[in-house]
Amino acid sequence: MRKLNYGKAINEALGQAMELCPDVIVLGQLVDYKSGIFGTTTGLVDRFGPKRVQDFPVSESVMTATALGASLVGLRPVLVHQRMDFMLYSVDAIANWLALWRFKSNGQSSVPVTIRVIVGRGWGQGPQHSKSLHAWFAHLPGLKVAIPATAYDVKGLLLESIFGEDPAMIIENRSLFSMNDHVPENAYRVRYGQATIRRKGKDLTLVAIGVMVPMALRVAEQLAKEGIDIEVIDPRTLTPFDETTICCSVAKTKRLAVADPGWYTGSFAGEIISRTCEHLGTQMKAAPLRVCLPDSHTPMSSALEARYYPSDEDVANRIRVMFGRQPACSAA
Amino acid sequence: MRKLNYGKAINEALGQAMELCPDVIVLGQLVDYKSGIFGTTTGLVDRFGPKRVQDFPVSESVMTATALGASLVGLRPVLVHQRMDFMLYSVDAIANWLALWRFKSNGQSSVPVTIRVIVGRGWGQGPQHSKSLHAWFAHLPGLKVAIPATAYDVKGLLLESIFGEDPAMIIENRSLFSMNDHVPENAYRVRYGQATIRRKGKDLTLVAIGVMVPMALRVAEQLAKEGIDIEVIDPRTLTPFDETTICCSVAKTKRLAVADPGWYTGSFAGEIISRTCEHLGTQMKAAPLRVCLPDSHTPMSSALEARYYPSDEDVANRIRVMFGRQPACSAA
Amino acid sequence: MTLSHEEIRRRGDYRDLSIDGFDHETLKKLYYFMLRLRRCELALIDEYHPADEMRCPIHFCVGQEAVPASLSLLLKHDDYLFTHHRSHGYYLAKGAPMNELFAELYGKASGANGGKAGSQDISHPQSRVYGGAILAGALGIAVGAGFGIQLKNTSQIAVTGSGEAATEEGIFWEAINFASVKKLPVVFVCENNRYSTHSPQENRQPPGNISSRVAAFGVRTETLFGNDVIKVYAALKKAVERARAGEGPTFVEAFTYRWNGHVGPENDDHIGYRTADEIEFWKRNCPIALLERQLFDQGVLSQADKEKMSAEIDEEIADAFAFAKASPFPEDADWRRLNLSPSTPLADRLLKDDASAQFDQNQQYAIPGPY
Amino acid sequence: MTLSHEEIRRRGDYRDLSIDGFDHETLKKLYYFMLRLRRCELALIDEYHPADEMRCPIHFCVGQEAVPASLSLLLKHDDYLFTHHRSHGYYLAKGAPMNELFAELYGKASGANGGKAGSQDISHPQSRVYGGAILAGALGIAVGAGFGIQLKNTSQIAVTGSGEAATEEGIFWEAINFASVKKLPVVFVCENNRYSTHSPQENRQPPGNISSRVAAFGVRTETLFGNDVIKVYAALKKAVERARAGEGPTFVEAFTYRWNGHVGPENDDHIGYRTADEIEFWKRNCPIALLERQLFDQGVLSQADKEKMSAEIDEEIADAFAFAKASPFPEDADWRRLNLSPSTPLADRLLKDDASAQFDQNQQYAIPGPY
Ligand SMILES: Cc1ncc(C[n+]2csc(CCOP(=O)(O)OP(=O)(O)O)c2C)c(N)n1
Ligand SMILES: Cc1ncc(C[n+]2csc(CCOP(=O)(O)OP(=O)(O)O)c2C)c(N)n1
Ligand SMILES: [Mg+2]
Ligand SMILES: [Mg+2]
Repeated sequence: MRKLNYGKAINEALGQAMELCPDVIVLGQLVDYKSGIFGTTTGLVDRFGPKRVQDFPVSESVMTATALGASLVGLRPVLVHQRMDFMLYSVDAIANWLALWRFKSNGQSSVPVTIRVIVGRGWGQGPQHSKSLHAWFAHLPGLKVAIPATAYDVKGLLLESIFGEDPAMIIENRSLFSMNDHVPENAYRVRYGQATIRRKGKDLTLVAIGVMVPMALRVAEQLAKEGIDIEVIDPRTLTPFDETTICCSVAKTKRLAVADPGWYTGSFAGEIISRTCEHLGTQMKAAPLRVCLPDSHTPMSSALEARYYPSDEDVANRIRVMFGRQPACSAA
Repeated sequence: MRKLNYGKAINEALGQAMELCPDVIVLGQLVDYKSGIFGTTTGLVDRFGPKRVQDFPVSESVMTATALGASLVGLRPVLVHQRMDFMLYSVDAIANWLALWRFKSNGQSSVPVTIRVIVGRGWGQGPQHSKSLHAWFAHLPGLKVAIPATAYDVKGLLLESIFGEDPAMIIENRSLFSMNDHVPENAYRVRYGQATIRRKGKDLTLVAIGVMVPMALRVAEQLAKEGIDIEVIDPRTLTPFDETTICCSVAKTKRLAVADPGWYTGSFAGEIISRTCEHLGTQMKAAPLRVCLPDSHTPMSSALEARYYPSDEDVANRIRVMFGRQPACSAA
Repeated sequence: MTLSHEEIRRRGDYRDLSIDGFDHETLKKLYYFMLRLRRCELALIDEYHPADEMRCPIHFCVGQEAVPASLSLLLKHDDYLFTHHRSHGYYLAKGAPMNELFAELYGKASGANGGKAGSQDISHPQSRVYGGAILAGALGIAVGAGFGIQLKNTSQIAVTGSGEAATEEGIFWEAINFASVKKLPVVFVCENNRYSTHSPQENRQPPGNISSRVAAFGVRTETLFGNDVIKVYAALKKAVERARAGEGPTFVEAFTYRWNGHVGPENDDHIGYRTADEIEFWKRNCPIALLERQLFDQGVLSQADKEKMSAEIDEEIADAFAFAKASPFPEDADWRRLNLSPSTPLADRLLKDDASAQFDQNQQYAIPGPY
Repeated sequence: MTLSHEEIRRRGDYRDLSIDGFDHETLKKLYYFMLRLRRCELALIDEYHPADEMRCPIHFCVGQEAVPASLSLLLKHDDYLFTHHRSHGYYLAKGAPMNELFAELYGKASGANGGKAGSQDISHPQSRVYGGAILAGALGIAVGAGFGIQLKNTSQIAVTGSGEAATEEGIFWEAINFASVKKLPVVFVCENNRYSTHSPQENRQPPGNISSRVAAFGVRTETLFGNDVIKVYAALKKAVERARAGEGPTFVEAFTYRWNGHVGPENDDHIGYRTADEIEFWKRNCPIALLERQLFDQGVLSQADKEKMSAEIDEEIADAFAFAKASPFPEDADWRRLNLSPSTPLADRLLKDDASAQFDQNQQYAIPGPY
């Protein structure tokens, strides 16, 4: 099977969606420039013309409103935000309008707008270029939220969002863009609300969100050598959320850890732990575990970034402790 | 001791703060009009003049930025939003600036801005006048979040916020405004990060947030008659959060329920359950329980509002089931 | 020239309304719509409190009938109309049914939105009229509809109605900027009634007309006395025609006045934010009275015609009340279905299911370049 | 008159810079500041990649020295200055130390913000200069500082520097509206360099000057060729004096140009968003060259003076690099203390502790009235 990286898979999904349906349009700052938003929009304007691929003024708030209005007229807009931090100017449009449009119309009007939003990470992005507020958006009724970890998933979920009937947000972590995966050439779908078990295991269920998925898999591989057999689950979408797959796994392993690239307090990891405990609270063999970012804005300095973002070793050590083992020295 | 209602307690706190310190100012739409934001700002402009109590254009975004800038010059602004929904226009100013100012300045600059925000409820407020996104703001590093349930607490927490060094958000539910409580006349403080045990009990720890506190106390009284002895804890502030008081209680009762006036998925109730289970996960005698709003925007119709907001009976029944009892028929 | 509420009062009672050359059919329709809207609002006001059955905030628009009346004649079924919280005039202007409006206010299943939205968030998607209570929010969406229309290259237009306070929100200027850059088929109507709840415009905005600020963005504007329905109709007609012809957006600032309190049926005059004189002036110079005088004077309409119209309208109103009261409350509380679509027909048609591929985790994370 | 980048080029190489009547000290200081800023940026550009030790995005301001130079002479220590992402000129204009700037870029503990902020979010609170990378955000805060100054009734002012794209954000217009209504002591400087990353202004904004749109809000404006530092200085001087005198806000639109790519040391000309001719024109007509020619011609400064200045500046730069490189990385990762204050001195002084009262739950919730 053919391999593509995450960025190119997005590019392919956008191109295919635009081919499949003339109502699909792409809006965002610089989407029609050569640089192409980390390669994800490259070539689209040449193939589909400047009407369907449009640069937008630096007006995030009305950009979201524009997409909503255009969707009423029958279009299926895809918005692109280069950083989630920039999108915060449009929270009103998202929370007071887009997410509640269907509800407020009593189901008579739907607004299939897809918001692609990139989370910055690394090279000193600093506090205004690196927020990952997936927990916020997963809290909002009426908005689908995907946080794909692989090139395969991002293509399938992007297509599913564009051709679905609800507003959807695709949260893409910058660190994933260069990662390759098998990506079918056809226009396939990855459904919302279907977690995937990325590794089978019997001792611990490790749920990993977004950019934590590759890390979780590496940690599982490492700890397998130490006799801890980890089942790694990638929920793929946060709304709707597949709680069944996770509960079934925990019912078997009796242990749960969640790795989440968001701030600890109020993280979606907490949501997952709470749900699981609401169902299986008395059956757990160990207290559940959360690995998140500290409750702090992102420091710019690479020295602090290294402490701020959990490493493979950090995750492995937390799990070792859960199993009563000695934590390994963090390789400096 | 003297009694005051919640709205009047806020009014008294504002008046005292302005007397104690000339840097305290109040900004917000209509704060200087007779109607006085549900009575909370009544009379302030007469006592302190139109410079210190100012109406603001309908520009929520720059209003927050204005408060931040004014705080740099040494003022201690109090902002008032009549509904949390309106405040969403200023999420950028809150999340990208106010909450990260101290961090980004490496602790050299602080911005003591207090944001009073009212959550609408009842009389068909509908989806754009009733959001309670306390879980969102509790997720943000660098912002203190209080959700006082009583007149006593709202006065003390408001004073503590105004004279503290961090930006703080006070979330006030409209349904509480008429409720009386003992309120000392002096300028007292209620500290952040200190939960209060509102009722002692041994069978279940029921944590109730904000407007759910009176309900939790009524339910506890009711269920005491049925032999279930409930400890009711009011966290009072979500950031910082007093996890110790809750964990100590649950270590004793071995059972946890949380009543939260926010949407289920991603609620702060989930955060509380997760934290508690991370500490005490293997010691619980029953699976923990969350009582929240459904994952839905607020319906206008009173018929649907009645189903949307959990009632005393709903909470009581969920707890009865937890203890293996029969749920009582909901009084229609 | 800067028009303002003060300037309008300074000039004294309005005598410039002229129906010369206007065809009688249009005049009668304008009049009928205004009368209908007025009587509808007054009836709702009367009914509001006695039984407290309409349990939602309502921002009545008595006194502000001219803009909706004009739009009711100018907009086609395919056009889009977006309204702010003061919604009833716009709702009716787009031809949405009165009985569904009333049922919505009563929170009934047969309401325009099944009781989910109420007066301030109402919409009637079949009639392409959409509202919401967050100031200026619907206005941004109107620009989006205009953008969509432009891309689809149809002859539809999008119109948005709001108050003067909406122009204090940043998104208003983002919307104006974008509509201007793209020359979108959008008409912005601003009903400048001087107040935002109880706060007068001069406390919130610099002197001068809003339209002059909008004009600086390259958008065509009109500024006028908004209780002269003939002038309002003419200005909006030109604006609608321009938009339909692909000549870009127009902003119309119409000075008008609300009779009632900001919200609810009571007046809020005890707050002391406006004078009795001011209120009296605007009541005397209300859009219905001004037009009616001409129609009667010039024999276009008689008192008997008016009574016939009123009777017909009152019957419609009575029916709407009866419909609303007789309708059941919504039983429905399938929260999930109300918030997320249960089906994905287009995805089902265009996309294929596929077995998940196997991801290889042994790769480096991207090391972002310097930016 | 509408000024624009095209119009400026159409007029050909700039010959109007005149130093007549300007005192030599001021001229030398302006020149020195521009030279210092230029050499500082060029040195950072040279150093950026070889060792990749400055691991943060940097938006260089080579070519845009005139505005910061003017501000460096006009602002007092007590004044407030707010900058956007292209921050170095503003940072130095407020007298903040170069070595702490460099150490910040290197992510060191001795940096202006201890390595927390980097170039795009930098601030130096002791010098009252504050930045941030979210477009137009810092500008709203500047208005707040002006509001605070007005309430405190001091003679300070607040100045904010941004690019032309910041005016596309709604908060910009909210800020302008509010500053105008309250006549705040704020100076807005817009360095119009034509581009937002790679997107030219004409794709994003209607024709005409931004200043004409701002003027429609009742704010005084100036529009000028921003590479003529004498004109920039004069316009800003007037604006600063007005603000200090309580005469309200001014908006200055200064046309200028950045030499480098949008971000980072490389150029981004392979994107093809601007022509070689355009770049060449603006390099030829850069603020330093234009002033230098006059200073040399009129004997205010000699080549030898320049060399002496350059040597002095280069020493400062070398020291700043040495300081940055020798400084340790922050060890500090006390996340809680970094995000929330560990103490509340004012509350400790003004408030008393109190034992919690007993709340009685047997009360009805408020039944909100109709609204
Ligand atoms: C974002 C937001 N802020 C505040 C409000 C509260 N509010 C409701 S109506 C209103 C006044 C609006 O005035 P205007 O736009 O002039 O319309 P009018 O009520 O005069 O018709 C305000 C401030 C709101 N609905 N939305
Ligand atoms: C809210 C927001 N949206 C988008 C961006 C991305 N961005 C960074 S710089 C920039 C261009 C800004 O152009 P301008 O304001 O003219 O300043 P210049 O870079 O030209 O100096 C953009 C769009 C941002 N930082 N913030
Ligand atoms: Mg108004
Ligand atoms: Mg620019």
